[in-house]
Amino acid sequence: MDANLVIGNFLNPPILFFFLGVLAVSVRSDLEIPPPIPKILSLYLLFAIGLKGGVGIAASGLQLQVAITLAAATVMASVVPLYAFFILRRKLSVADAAAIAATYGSVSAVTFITATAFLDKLSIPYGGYMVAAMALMESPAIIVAVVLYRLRSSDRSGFAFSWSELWRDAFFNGSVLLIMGSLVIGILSGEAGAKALKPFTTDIFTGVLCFFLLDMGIVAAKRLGDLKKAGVFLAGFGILLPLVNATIAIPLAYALGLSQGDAFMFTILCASASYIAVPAAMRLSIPEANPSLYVPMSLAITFPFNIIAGMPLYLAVINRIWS
Amino acid sequence: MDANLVIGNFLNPPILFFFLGVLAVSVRSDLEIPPPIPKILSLYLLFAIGLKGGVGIAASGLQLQVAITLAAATVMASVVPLYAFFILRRKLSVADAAAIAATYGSVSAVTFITATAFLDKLSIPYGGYMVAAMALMESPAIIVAVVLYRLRSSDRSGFAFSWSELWRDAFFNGSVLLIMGSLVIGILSGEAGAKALKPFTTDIFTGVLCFFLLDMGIVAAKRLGDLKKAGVFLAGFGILLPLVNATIAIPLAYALGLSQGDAFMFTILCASASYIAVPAAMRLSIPEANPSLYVPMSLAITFPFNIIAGMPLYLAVINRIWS
Amino acid sequence: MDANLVIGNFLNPPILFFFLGVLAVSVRSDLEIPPPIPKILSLYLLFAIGLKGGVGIAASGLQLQVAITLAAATVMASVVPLYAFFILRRKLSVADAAAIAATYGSVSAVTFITATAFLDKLSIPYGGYMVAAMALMESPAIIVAVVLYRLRSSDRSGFAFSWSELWRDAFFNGSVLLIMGSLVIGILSGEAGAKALKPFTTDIFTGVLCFFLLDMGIVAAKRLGDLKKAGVFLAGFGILLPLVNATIAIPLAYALGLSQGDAFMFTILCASASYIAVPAAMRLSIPEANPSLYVPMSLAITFPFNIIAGMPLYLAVINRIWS
Amino acid sequence: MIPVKKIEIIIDEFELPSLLNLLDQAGVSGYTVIKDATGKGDRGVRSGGDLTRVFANSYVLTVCPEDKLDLIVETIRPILKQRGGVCLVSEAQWLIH
Amino acid sequence: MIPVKKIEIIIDEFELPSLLNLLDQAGVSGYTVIKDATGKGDRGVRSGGDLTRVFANSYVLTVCPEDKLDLIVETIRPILKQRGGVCLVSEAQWLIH
Amino acid sequence: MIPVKKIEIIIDEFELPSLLNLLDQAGVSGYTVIKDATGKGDRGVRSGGDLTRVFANSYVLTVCPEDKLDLIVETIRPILKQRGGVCLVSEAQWLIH
Ligand SMILES: Nc1ncnc2c1ncn2[C@@H]1O[C@H](COP(=O)(O)O)[C@@H](O)[C@H]1O
Ligand SMILES: Nc1ncnc2c1ncn2[C@@H]1O[C@H](COP(=O)(O)O)[C@@H](O)[C@H]1O
Ligand SMILES: Nc1ncnc2c1ncn2[C@@H]1O[C@H](COP(=O)(O)O)[C@@H](O)[C@H]1O
Ligand code: NA
Ligand code: NA
Ligand code: NA
Repeated sequence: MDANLVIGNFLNPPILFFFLGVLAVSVRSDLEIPPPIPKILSLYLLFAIGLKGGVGIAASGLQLQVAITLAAATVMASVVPLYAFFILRRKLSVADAAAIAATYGSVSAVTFITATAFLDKLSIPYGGYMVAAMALMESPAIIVAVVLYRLRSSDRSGFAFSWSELWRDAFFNGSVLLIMGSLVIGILSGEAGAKALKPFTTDIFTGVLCFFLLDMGIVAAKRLGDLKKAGVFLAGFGILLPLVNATIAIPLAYALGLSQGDAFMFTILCASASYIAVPAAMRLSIPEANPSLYVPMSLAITFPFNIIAGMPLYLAVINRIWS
Repeated sequence: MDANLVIGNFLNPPILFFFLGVLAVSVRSDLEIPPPIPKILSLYLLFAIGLKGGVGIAASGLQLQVAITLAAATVMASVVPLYAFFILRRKLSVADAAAIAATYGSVSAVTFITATAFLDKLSIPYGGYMVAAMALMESPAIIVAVVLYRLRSSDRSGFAFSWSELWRDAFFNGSVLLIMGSLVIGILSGEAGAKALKPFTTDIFTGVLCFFLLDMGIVAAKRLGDLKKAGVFLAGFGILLPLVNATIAIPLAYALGLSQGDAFMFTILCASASYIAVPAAMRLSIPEANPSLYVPMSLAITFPFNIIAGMPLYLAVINRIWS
Repeated sequence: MDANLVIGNFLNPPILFFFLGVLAVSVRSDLEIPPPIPKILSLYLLFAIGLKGGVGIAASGLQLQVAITLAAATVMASVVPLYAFFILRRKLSVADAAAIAATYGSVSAVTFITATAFLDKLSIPYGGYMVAAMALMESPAIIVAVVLYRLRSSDRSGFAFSWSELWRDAFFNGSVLLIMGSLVIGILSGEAGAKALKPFTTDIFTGVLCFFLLDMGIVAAKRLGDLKKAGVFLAGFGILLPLVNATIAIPLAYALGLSQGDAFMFTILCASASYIAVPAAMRLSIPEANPSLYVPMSLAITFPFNIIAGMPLYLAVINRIWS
Repeated sequence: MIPVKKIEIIIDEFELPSLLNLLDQAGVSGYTVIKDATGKGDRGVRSGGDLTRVFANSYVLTVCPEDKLDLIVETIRPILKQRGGVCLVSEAQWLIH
Repeated sequence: MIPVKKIEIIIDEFELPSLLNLLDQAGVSGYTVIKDATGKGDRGVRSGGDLTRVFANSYVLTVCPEDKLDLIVETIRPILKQRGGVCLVSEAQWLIH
Repeated sequence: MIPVKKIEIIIDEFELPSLLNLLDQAGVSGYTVIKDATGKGDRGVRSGGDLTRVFANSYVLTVCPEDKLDLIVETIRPILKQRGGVCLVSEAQWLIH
């Protein structure tokens, strides 16, 4: 693993602001980003990354390669929750296992975005269509996990369950709709639109990301306390499963003939875990599952692991294999 | 009507984000811009457009032409509510007719701003003093409508009515004060101020507008439901009155010798309806009027009509007449 | 005192927006920046100024001069509350005197930031390390004032007082941590980081500052009413103490061999009074003190005085002495 | 602890300044306000206010001694009558400290 | 003033639409909602929601005539049972205006 | 439904962490908090907090069985005495689900 990558990543302002947030909590500072600002920052990031992706697709066109990659992304997002579920079932109830499986099968847009900043700093290009891959990977894990839960769980107390609600929630939740919508708008509005929007979506992007990761550091550090209850098994899972997923994703990306940048983004998608869209979906579809497990796992373990250690690690492996 | 104008307008990112907001509501997505963000976005837009207008005036100076245009704008803002009131009285109570008349006599800053983005995209210039015209057109309709209401209505139950409150509210409400203030500051601070502020007021402007119109799409789509109660008469009024106003405004602008850009902005001002300043004023001065009529009419009918169909239509007519 | 400086300062957009805020309150407009936006704007300003300071330090390196200046800043922040306390004790209770002394010994980041905009407009450079001076000056006055209070006050009703809480609050409160953190991140991330962040931290800075000062004008004007109770003594104190502090700071800066820009920033730090960090600390450590005294004094008297009259005055004196 | 009357009022955010004025006139010793309430009532759904504050509610709580209740209630009744809103009165004990 | 029952419900923000639906079905004349509540209960600390709204509470107040109380309570009991939350009932007087 | 005591506290937002600590110590089963309240009382108008949170109130609701009331009230009395604020106690019925 290349030491320069690790250090370069460490000295990247967004990562440093994440640590500042963690520090703030550990010295019990009253530093905080008041709601609903973190929400709007995350909407901004989705909006900007969607538009950039769309502009990228408009510039490069859609080739067969792209279709194959998107298919592979969808498959990974459906397969990961399957094996995650059966690993988790060794220690957890059906509901909790299914909810955590959904969390890890789906993706984290902020991890993806932080990864784009990492690549940008290293001047490694990646295809705009990877944003489409991200959007496609948000939903399948939710469906798979709920199916597993409904097949395996006996306790279905009272409330009517609605598949149509679930589908709507999986495919039209705010994050998916905003990314997909911005992507399509990026494609439709082309060169002229891109130019008019660049100062907002590109120039100030890194600054907003720093601010947002400051908040993520605060939130992650606060949630870490919850994990004491969760125990070593879940904490270990939160690090090992991303590594397993990456170990599958990297050879797959190689086999599909992806460029290094695209392979890296594909890997980070498979290795990341959701903490915005999936918790909301789980709360509605698997209310028995305990959000104090799946939220801190993805937020306080997997997210920091991926942006601090995972990104340089995955890229070092990819660099070695591709060269 | 020039098909290129229509399509070009359709493919403009701000308009596309408006549709994304409508789509979000129609698929019952949970996408939303949490309060008070829409408020602050609207303050930003007023701030930016005011400064730009001021800088424009500082650059061009104030000529007689300008004074005449501002006078014409004030007259239109006072006359529109008169004929609107008598049309509306055929079906509605005095209170509701007066409140809706005020709504349509006054202007919508966001429609104006969206129109500036439309012109910018077509590289058609317009004068900074049109911002002053907008600010001048906000208040007269409020006064006219309240006078009509107080003359025609018998029911004045209890609460004391204060003319001084009304004047203050009409001329010093937040929108008017912020636009006028920014305009004056733009004039005073001149070249140097303009340069220092340009990245904030101009470069990121389109991006913020997209975000804001996303919210407008969501809000408009939600309010559309309220209109079912209002019926066909009011829905039709919300489209026909802007057309009538434009039919008066365009020849008037021609007679005044305005440039095409200025004529277009003048027309859009006359055709637009308020949904921020006027509802607040009506709630205080004509409490009997039902806000579930005048808010959705301007927000869910007239605003979308103007930015989608009205803008290309008015410009096509102006192009034909002026050439 | 140079008339050009005064007029130039007056016509600076941030100052003009401060007046617009005051105007809004005096005409009883409903113009307001809804919470928590002012909070986030202030976080942005601290973030941006911290990063800029860090980048400045990284570019210039740390010399002995810098260490001496920082030491002098810390000493001033500890000495000012001492003499302020004994002046205030002539009219006020121990608790109120101590709290106001802390307020004036500490610094106002927004005054500092407005002063940087003032220098930028005049193209006078200042050292990035002055940001570090600001951060160092936030806390000592809190400690000194609480020590004075605990030595002099007999009434210690009930609640346990915790020195460790106080230290934490003094040194790790949100403002101090964010400035210091951003400063360090600015140093660590160097040239590359600076370039990536420039559009966010520098380009849009003046615009955000205008918006923020608009809110400050509104808040200051609202708080002015509270001061009627406080009386002439406190109002006079709010103007005279900054002048006294500046009278000490300017010769000291000259003796230390500071450049004109640095001397000006040093003076404005000594002359300014806190209204974010100190009130919070006082509320916890000296609950008997009345926040309706110390908050409006710094916010509605000293802050406007400094940015309107103080800045051109201090600079005129410095210009005369240095030349 | 002393017995008091607890008055809860839900009113349009726009009417809040007038209401608080009336309460002051009626001589209440204090009140607490929570803005940003939403709700549903005779005038339909009030979904809260953002761009136009026209559909936002506020919640006001004021506590008074029993003998002041009538005066307060009669002072605020007209504004509720004309502008809509709800007023509830209940019993409580006030902790003297 | 007429005697009424005051029902206060604290529930996950996510369940709010379902709860309001149930209240409508039970025929309440109105309700008031305050979002953005936080709290602590059997399911631990609920620190409020921002990025993930999963830990946010809402406060709902609805007033009804005495004879409707049972219907309303029985309508909302199942959702509280399955999804958690708290329901309090108390006496109040409704000001007729 | 079982009879309970409803305790409502309005306190400076700054004192909220201390107050919740005290409630925990007194063994309450839970509580609900609404931040961002404003108000007026003996210490004048508290207009809410933004830049400086010094003038912001919080509203806290906690429900307890009758026999715990005294302990809770005595636990929180000193903080109200020193830092200001209001505490109200009333009767309610808790819906068991
Ligand atoms: N039965 C009720 N219970 C609780 N709150 C109510 C009730 N009826 C009305 N409200 C509240 O009072 C506001 C105004 O009511 P109204 O004037 O009847 O439209 C509504 O938006 C609700 O917030
Ligand atoms: N004893 C109590 N007093 C006041 N609020 C409570 C109490 N118990 C629970 N709550 C509220 O109800 C929410 C859900 O409670 P639970 O379902 O028990 O976790 C909590 O987060 C609190 O906001
Ligand atoms: N009579 C009252 N009714 C309702 N709330 C009150 C009352 N008195 C005080 N409060 C609330 O308690 C807060 C603190 O009161 P105090 O400590 O008396 O200044 C006030 O800001 C109000 O929000
Ligand atoms: Na994943
Ligand atoms: Na109009
Ligand atoms: Na100072």
